[in-house]
Amino acid sequence: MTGVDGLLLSILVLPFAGSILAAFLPTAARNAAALLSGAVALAGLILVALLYPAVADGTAVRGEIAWMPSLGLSLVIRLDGLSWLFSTLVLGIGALVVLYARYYMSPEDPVPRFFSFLLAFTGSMLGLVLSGNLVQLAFFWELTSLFSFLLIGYWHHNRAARDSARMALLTTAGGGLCLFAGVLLLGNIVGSYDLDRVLAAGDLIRSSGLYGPALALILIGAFTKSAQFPFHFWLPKAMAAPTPVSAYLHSATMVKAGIFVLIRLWPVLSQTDEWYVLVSSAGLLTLLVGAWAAIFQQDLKGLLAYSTISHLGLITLLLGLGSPLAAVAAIFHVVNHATFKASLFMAAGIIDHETGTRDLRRLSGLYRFMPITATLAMIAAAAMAGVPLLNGFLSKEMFLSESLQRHSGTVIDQALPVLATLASAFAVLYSVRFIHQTFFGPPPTELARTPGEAPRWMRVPIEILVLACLLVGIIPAMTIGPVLSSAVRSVLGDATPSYSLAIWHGFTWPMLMSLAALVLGTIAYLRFGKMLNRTEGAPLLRRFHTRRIFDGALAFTASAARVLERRLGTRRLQPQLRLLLFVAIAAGLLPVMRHGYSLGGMEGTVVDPGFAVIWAVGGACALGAAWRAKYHRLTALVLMGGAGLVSCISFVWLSAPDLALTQLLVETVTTVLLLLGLRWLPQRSAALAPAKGAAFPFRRAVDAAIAVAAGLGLGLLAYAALTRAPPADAVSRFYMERAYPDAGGTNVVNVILVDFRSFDTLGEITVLAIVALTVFALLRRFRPAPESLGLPAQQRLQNAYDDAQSGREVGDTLVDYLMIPRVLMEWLFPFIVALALYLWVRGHDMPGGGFIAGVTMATALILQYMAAGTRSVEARLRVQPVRWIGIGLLLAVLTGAAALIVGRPFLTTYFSYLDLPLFGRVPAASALLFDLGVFVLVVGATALMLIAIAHQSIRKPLSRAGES
Amino acid sequence: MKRLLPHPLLALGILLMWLLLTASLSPGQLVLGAIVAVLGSHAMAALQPEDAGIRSVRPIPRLAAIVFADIVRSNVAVARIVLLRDRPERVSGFVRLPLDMRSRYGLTVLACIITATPGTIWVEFDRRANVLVVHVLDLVDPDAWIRETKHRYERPLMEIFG
Amino acid sequence: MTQAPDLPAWAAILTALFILLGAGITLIGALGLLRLRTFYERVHAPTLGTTLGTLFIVLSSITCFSALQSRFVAHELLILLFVTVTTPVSLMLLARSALSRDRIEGKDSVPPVV
Amino acid sequence: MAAWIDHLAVAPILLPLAASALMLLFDERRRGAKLAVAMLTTIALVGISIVLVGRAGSAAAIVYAIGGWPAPFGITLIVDRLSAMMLALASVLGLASLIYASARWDRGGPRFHALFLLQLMGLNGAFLTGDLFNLFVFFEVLLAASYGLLLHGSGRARVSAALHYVTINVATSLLFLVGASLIYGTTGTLNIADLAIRMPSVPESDRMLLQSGLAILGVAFLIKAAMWPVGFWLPTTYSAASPPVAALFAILSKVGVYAVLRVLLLGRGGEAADPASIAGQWLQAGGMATILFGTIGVLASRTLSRLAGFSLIISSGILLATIAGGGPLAGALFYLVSSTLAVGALYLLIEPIARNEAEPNVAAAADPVFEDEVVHDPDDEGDEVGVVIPATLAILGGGFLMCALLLAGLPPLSGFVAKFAIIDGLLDAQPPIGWARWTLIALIIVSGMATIIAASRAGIDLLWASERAPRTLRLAEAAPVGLLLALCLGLTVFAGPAYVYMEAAARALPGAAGPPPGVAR
Amino acid sequence: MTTLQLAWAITAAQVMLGLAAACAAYRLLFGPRAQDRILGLDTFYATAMLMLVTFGIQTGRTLYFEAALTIALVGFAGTVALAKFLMRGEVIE
Amino acid sequence: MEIVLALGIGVLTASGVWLVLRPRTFQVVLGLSLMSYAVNLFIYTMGRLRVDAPAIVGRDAAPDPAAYADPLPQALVLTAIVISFAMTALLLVVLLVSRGLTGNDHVDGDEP
Repeated sequence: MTGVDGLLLSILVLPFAGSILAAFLPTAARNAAALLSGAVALAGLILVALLYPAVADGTAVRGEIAWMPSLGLSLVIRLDGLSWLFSTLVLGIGALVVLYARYYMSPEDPVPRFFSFLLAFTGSMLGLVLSGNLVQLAFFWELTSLFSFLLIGYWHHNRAARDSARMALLTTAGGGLCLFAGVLLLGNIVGSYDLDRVLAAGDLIRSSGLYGPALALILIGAFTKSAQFPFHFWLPKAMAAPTPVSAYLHSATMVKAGIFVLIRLWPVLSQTDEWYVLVSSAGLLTLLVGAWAAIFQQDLKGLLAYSTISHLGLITLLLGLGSPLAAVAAIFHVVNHATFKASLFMAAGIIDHETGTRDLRRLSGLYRFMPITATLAMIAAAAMAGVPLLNGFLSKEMFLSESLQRHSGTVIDQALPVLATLASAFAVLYSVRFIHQTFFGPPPTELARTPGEAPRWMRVPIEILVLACLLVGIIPAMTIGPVLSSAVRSVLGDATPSYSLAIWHGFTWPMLMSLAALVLGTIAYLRFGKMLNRTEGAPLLRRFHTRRIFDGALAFTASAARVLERRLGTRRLQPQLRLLLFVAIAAGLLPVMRHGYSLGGMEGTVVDPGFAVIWAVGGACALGAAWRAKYHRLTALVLMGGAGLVSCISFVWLSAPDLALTQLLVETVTTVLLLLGLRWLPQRSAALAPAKGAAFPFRRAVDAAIAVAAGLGLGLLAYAALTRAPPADAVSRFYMERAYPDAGGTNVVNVILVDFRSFDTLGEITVLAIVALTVFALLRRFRPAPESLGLPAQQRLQNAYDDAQSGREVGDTLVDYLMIPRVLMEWLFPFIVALALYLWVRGHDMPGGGFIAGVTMATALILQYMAAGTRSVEARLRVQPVRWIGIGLLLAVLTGAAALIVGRPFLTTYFSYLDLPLFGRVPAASALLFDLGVFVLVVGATALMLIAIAHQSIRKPLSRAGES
Repeated sequence: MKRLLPHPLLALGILLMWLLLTASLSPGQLVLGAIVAVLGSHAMAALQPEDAGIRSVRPIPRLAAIVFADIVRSNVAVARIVLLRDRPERVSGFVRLPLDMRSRYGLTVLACIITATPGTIWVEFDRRANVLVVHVLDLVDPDAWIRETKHRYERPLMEIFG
Repeated sequence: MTQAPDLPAWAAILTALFILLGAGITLIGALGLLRLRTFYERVHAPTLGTTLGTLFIVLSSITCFSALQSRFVAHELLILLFVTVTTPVSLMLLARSALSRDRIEGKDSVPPVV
Repeated sequence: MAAWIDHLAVAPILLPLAASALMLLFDERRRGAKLAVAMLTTIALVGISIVLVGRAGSAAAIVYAIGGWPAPFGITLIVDRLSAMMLALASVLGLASLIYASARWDRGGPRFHALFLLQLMGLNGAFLTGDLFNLFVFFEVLLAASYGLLLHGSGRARVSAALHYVTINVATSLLFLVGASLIYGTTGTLNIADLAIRMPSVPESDRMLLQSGLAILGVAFLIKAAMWPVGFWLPTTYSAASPPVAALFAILSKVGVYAVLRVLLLGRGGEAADPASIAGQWLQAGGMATILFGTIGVLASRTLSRLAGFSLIISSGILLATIAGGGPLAGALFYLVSSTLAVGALYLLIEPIARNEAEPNVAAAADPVFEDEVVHDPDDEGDEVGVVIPATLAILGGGFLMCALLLAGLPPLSGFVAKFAIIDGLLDAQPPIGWARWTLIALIIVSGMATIIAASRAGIDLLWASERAPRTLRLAEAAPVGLLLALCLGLTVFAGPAYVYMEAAARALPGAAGPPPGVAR
Repeated sequence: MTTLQLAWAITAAQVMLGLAAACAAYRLLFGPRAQDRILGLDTFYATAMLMLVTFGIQTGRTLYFEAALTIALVGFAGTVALAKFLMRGEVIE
Repeated sequence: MEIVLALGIGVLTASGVWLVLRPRTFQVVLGLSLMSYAVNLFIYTMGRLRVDAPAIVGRDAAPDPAAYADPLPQALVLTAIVISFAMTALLLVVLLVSRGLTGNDHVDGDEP
């Protein structure tokens, strides 16, 4: 990094560093924050000044830091005449604003935050003007929007500030997104985002098919930022910001960002009809509308705001005209406007500060209270009005002379001189009104306090700025001349025209137009001045409330979005499932439609009559369950059990004994589980059903169609697959070949589960564990519906009977009911346990395995619960399912992890045959241990789920106070 | 011994089951079966069942034979009812059977016998009154049926369980 | 699907006989479910299948496997044993439940409470 | 014998599993110890994933054969750049959520820490596995854990949301099974890398079945990724979850996208003769519809949590449309990371921002009904975890602002870089750029604008305009947000190297040149 | 020769068992009351178990034995639960 | 056999889907269970049908894969059965809790 690079970088880094520093200052550290900010701004200014020699001749210096090189995106800091000029403005006026703000801000405000935002904004603005890369430009552009939002909304307890901050943000950031898109298009046309390369590719850009969209997008960005009509509405609203912010944002920085981009890209975008039409008409409209509206403002800052709009329109118009001389005028006016507008805002702030009001109608005769401020304001206002010997006059004269040129040969050329004069007259009118109503006339009567001069240091910034106005106005060539020249040359390069900066060019048309405007404006004020105080809003524009349109648009967006969200989305489950199934069916169908449905040529197996009978039963059960599930839950449950049994039988038929066993056991447990749940569900019967809506049959028809389509689809897919030969080299061949030699098991299915793909099993038992834990956690907070809190009807009747009968106690019916079954079920318990152990041990070789064994064991446990009741079982058995889950999981994991100790991959099984004395050859597979983990976990998880639900019945409701 | 092997008969049963399951008499399976049997009997002990209190085993074979014969006979009887044209005069109904036996295990076996025999089913039992309600498919003479049942099943069971 | 293990003739005949007997008895029991009139009558029907039906089929299986493996294979007896123990449990409970329901609904065909 | 670093491949799954199994052995009273174990495990996961990222970035992918069985037969774990990156993302998000939860949220119900670790395990497994069915299993693990975590704290909203969420996901899992089994039935393999090799040689007559399977599988993935019109569950579900859980869930919908990247693109690779596949066009259209729907939802959302949910939908849409349209994969990955972190941070912020009383009662549902319901936790009473920090509003505001910027794709954070990368990549095609791409670009920009509109409305209402009592914020709540946002900042500053990494990750995906790793035949 | 006859016998037995299952399913489907359905399911289970044994005979493998035994030993749990639900309105008290 | 099984899968699926689309929680649970039966069978069919060929290999010679039922789909089905069992349990509990909290058994927690 060279020295210049370092300098460039520090210009950019300084404000941000200062901002972060300021953010961490204590809330009361007013002076420290101001001092820090001022120092940063001044330091930046000095750095920029030091670099002037490098750019004086119109060339650029660059510093580059790689950022995302593969996307062609680097952080390029590029300083040339134009950016030097803008940087100086940003930093110079920034320093003055800091000084001013130190006195302006109230001690109650969290001032360090203000300065932090201000510095960050300064940095963003510098980043913008110093960008040597289009993406970087958009990047800092959005940052300025962001920080201006924070600055405008600084007094966020104030509703107006919040609203206007949001409006500014949405307008400018939205425009920023357009600009972003635009520069991306530009980059796409050029093939690089680098500014130098883009600037060198003007012809390529203008001839590209993407020129139109790119131009439009960039212009939207620039116009929103620079408050061009019709995007101007945010700017007057932004006056809710503290005055230093207005002074900064609306003179030298924020609004000039749009102008800056227009100037920056002027060489490559202008010189086309599109540019001319869009830019100059927007500028002209803004110029007139802004000036016209400014006349009718009653708020000091509002007047200045509209005047700003108008001046921005002027600059835009100049740029739109497309001639190099107009561009020079535009750049010149940027500087002039910044100086006089900043000072005017500051003066307005002082007036507000001292009188407590900004209402022109209530202000009067302040000259006698604050003569210095008044004088300064008058000079600045004169500059704004374009009075000779002031800088505003010079650039305005350039503008007027440009307006006389022919640019397009259309009617605009003829109208332009008149309109320019008219706009100038407006400017004179509002400037005169500003000064006269504020400082002259009788002393004010309705003020809360007696105004006086502002503190000495608060006036200094204004004094400096006004001095600049005067100096530039009187000796332009010696002051602004060289700077302007380097800026102009950096933009226009070889096309730089010759121009002269002088006060006096003789009695020319522009001079006459200026004079005419001055006279016209003054007369108009004298004639209509009083009337202006009585108006509310500008005539002609009054009905055109962009602000209201904006708010309305936002509100409409929100409500339209809500309507659309309801239309396009839903929060109900049924439509979601309908869509889900529909999409799935469609997805499955599309490839079939494309390739055609075909059956394979494999010869099928002969239909077994028994199998067909069984499936007739199974299908009937499934359909019956679907039919009855609404009002006859128990029936549906029983029918589903039938369907499950059928699928279990088919697994047996189709040579999958493991599946049959598993399905069977799971079936049983599921039945018990669902039955446990039934107790807590509300009674339903067809008699109580609510009336159905008109859409009801239609929805049922749709559902039926989806159901049939899904069934048909899956059935056809299955059939298509079944008629095809299986893939020749399926991986399962390996499993069958290696199961016994390598893994020591003859039941390939089980070997896959505990060895080849034991990782799946580990995941599967984890799911089981998680679900069990979730069920357990959920049921701890379970609160039944009030009507199901009591005993079921059967129990109440039976208890009542027991109670009424002499010689019986409550509960006798139950005891009698279960007496015999309980004995039998108790004695079955050890046998089922033995069976479970058997199923586990033999799993590796024959159907069985940890899961099957675990469910069997859990069933044994559940039988005990059913026979003896929860309390009785738990008094006798140590039931700790959560711990079992933990142990099982740990066992499985540790068995798998043991392989790691010897450097084998996780879950590598150890297998060999041991020759034990008594036993003979005994297989010793670590997979068995893994399966034990599965076994223990499954027992725990299954038991936990069932028991957790069962426990709900024996919980004791809290006796509530006040209830008998 | 009691603590090591709480239910020796049960353990034997489990061992037998294990051997049947594995279809092997190898020493390895014997040991494994023994382990399982001990585990199983401990599981049973944890449930703390009432003591069976078998008093005599002599009547068992005779009872078994009677039961088997009855099952075969009633199978045929029920099959006839199902298959052939049902007699219109056939009545089925509930019979109230007062019992003398009190042993839970005796009652359990009785329940199994009655229910396993086609044509009769154990429906309801009142512990305090010691009365049993049985549903009989082909009820000709309730009193005779009661007498026969008490004689054929209850007496030997009372001999066994007391 | 017509296949069967290769058995000596005596075993094959026995096996076939037993299996047909067992299945037939079971079918008769199941037919009882259709033909009998009330629930309390119907509840008797399945016991045919769980007693003699099971017995014969188990016998058939024992014959078959004993012949196949040339030794006495009897593990099927376990099935018989457990079926004999478990079927009464479910039937008993079911009958009692039905009785209770009928009583609640006041059917006069069921006996009043003791 | 494999090098130790290869064994590290299984650690992201093994470690949380073992830790949570251990936790189950201790009862609820040992909450402090459990938190410590969970925290240590999560920190270790972060460490491991960073090591794996380093390893993946410097050498060929690790192909870890579980159980020592060779690739197409056994299950393999694959640590390449992409999976390592996703691991790191998940663990970092997990760490942030866990720290946040330790402020008090972990006390909303039993077994929080175990479920939390199992959730991480499920995520890690889904990212690592190189096997289609194993992917299903890990999907189920992560879903099961997500049900548990979603229901953590109970209450009507959560239960109602969970009912929908569970139902939809169970149905989705069935679709997954149908799809995966069809693929097995036609190709005879489940190994994803092996699939890539076998798919092109599937005979023409079986193509119908194979593609049907892929399509159904795709629907399952897309439901998880919350594509319109099958993603309506997402905002409701996520906004019902407790904040740390919702933050962790931010990565859940990305699993669907990840699966699309890993598996569905195989279909494209297999369809060599048919490059502009119809499926790709559908996917692209669906992705764009999703962006649109998300945009509408963001604008319509009345609460921050729904806004965050719809932002997730937008991000899913952008990712899907970009991937399907042959857009820049590296940009999409960058965006994936950035948006996940941002939404995670946002979910963590929502509760402190919208908090009404000083200390919400995490267990608040209603009075206990049952006697055993009142579980007295000894360290539950008046126990302050962490320090209540000052300047709450500024921190909340700053955090919120950063989240909003990230989501809207505004500078200076990584959201901007991500969107730039995507749009730049979309523009970087052979001209003429099709209308689909233009639409996508427009949608991306419009969705950003909608996010600004909605976020500014919500943020201003909640942070600037509210007249609430001074808020409290604990260090344990602020720190994780800071962590996530700092990562985004880091991602911006070091966007160059990060992007280079992601470009390499994208190049290694199927469909790109060269055979995929993980199959040795 | 006997093998073929045996095969036919087994198939016939299976069909008979299938018909038995169908009878059970009739009760399962058409009730009329819940107890009838449960009875039907119980019978169905028993029939299924017997059918498994016939498979064992048919294939000459003992693989199906465990499944049959399991039905015999724990298959009744479902019926017990259903019956108890009818009687008491809940399964585990 | 193939056609019977395919029909069976179709009927199970159709019944399941119909139930899943119903408004009552219990119906949905039953529906998902039926669908999972169908899907389990479907997965199994992907190994094609084998009658009398269980996947138990002999200990002696290297087996001929064509003589056995494809074990892999069976293993997958086993995993799927377990998982769908777990999910059924969970869904059941969620619906119970939902019923308790909302007072009804509609899937949306309120009557439309």
